[in-house]
Amino acid sequence: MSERIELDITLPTETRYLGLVGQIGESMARSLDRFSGDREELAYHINLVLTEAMANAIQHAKKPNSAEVRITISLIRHKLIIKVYDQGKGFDLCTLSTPDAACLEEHGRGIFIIRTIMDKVIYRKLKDGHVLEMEKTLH
Amino acid sequence: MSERIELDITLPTETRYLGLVGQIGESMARSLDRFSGDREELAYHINLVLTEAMANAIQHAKKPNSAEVRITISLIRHKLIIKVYDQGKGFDLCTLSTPDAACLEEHGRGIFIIRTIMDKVIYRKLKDGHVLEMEKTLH
Amino acid sequence: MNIQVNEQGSIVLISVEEERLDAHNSTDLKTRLLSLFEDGKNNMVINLEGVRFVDSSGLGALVSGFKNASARNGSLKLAGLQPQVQSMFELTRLHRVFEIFPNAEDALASFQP
Amino acid sequence: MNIQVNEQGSIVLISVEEERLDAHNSTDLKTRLLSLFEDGKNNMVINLEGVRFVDSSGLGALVSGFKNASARNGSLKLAGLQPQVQSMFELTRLHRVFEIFPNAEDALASFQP
Ligand SMILES: Nc1ncnc2c1ncn2[C@@H]1O[C@H](COP(=O)(O)OP(=O)(O)O)[C@@H](O)[C@H]1O
Ligand SMILES: Nc1ncnc2c1ncn2[C@@H]1O[C@H](COP(=O)(O)OP(=O)(O)O)[C@@H](O)[C@H]1O
Repeated sequence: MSERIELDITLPTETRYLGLVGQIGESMARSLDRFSGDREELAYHINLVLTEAMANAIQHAKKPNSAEVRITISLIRHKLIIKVYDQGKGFDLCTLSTPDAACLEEHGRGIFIIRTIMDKVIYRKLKDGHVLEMEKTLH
Repeated sequence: MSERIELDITLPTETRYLGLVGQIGESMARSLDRFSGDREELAYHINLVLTEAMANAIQHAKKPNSAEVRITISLIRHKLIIKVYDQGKGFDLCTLSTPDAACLEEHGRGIFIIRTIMDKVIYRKLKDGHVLEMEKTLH
Repeated sequence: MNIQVNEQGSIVLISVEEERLDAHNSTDLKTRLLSLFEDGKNNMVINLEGVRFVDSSGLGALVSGFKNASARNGSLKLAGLQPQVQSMFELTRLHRVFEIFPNAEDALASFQP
Repeated sequence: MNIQVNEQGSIVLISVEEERLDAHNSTDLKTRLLSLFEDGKNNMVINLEGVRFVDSSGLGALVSGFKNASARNGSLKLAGLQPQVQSMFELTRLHRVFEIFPNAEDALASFQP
């Protein structure tokens, strides 16, 4: 039997819930005692990925008449999958430029951070909105 | 628009995940800054109710071939609703006796605690198993 | 489960070093107490200073120890309850059953004749 | 957002007293820094000792302050980064941009001629 953890979270699209989602991710990371590796680093990373992706859904894809964001987190065996749904007009992951510290940009590091931490990141169109899917194999 | 938080959690029926569920409940309680009242007490109470109800689903209603427990937590306006699903043979809430400290019983305080904390507690039969539904209005 | 056991003369001081005492580890505590009783230790202080959360099964393990100590003419006393843990004892009226001390030293001192 | 602002001669020490510096409060930090620049304060130390978590927008607010200080011939230095916060600067290569000190005293001392 494959052990799995599934969390399906619906929240108001408000930045004040970023901390809640991040903490849920941290709690989950800390409960995974069958993984080796640095538990506190994993906790920070999951917190961070959730925070960045949810902040994007709030800031770039908030529709006035749909004030909710949906996030799912699943762990099936060693594979962690985080999905963040939005109902905005979408964007193209492939055309984003890599941030250069020397340019002193104030924005544009979120997706870069997500890509650095996660093994696989895709952004897909759905019938009703988009989803950012992020995958990482834990060791 | 009614502000709502919905969490839908599926976990292996193992006591080592009690802490995770409890912590998720605590994080949620701490994020509710529009409620007056003692935040830390609310955090403890939600943690406790989740722990007690999930422990019952694990200990009294674990089916060998369904090693998962499902828990939903929703907050719609001021109403907190926690549901814990099980697939065991069920029980009758009404015939439980109130624990008496002087009898020094080692068991039988879980549902009593849940009833003390929550405003409304019902146990219902579903097509496929049972659900313990617990409601509390937050102030 | 993380437990520190210290013998102080004829009294055993047991410090529970877990944030949570719940259905995941309460059986473990109960078993550890039973093996102390089997070794003839009947007077104990359980220091719960490090415990932030206790559920009904954690209370049950403590009640089990209390009954065993009493049955052997000993006693089991509690020390260092965090405020939220204290309120669990009040909620279940078990604060009327246990002798509860602010800290381990006071609980140990209470055994002096 | 909880911020402590202390003037130490011509240098302003800003202590961020929030566990998280994220998209929820980073605009607030940015605005507070801007109003200090408008008051003519161009040399500052930001003490992040109390911050356990920073996201890209938190980094963005600090970069904004850094640019403003530089443009005014002042400087903005950082102090007290927790290990995980430090690694955010490394991940984004911003540790090459900011002067980072172990604690506020060292950062303040570095302004002495
Ligand atoms: N969910 C989304 N919907 C629409 N656009 C998005 C979304 N997520 C990211 N983007 C676009 O990608 C850009 C880069 O995002 P990111 O790297 O997180 O940096 P930032 O959010 O700081 O601009 C954003 O500026 C935005 O234009
Ligand atoms: N989900 C459940 N399925 C079947 N029986 C249950 C369930 N929850 C509780 N019970 C029954 O109700 C009794 C009282 O539960 P509770 O008050 O939590 O105390 P305890 O679990 O310590 O016995 C249990 O002993 C069990 O017989």
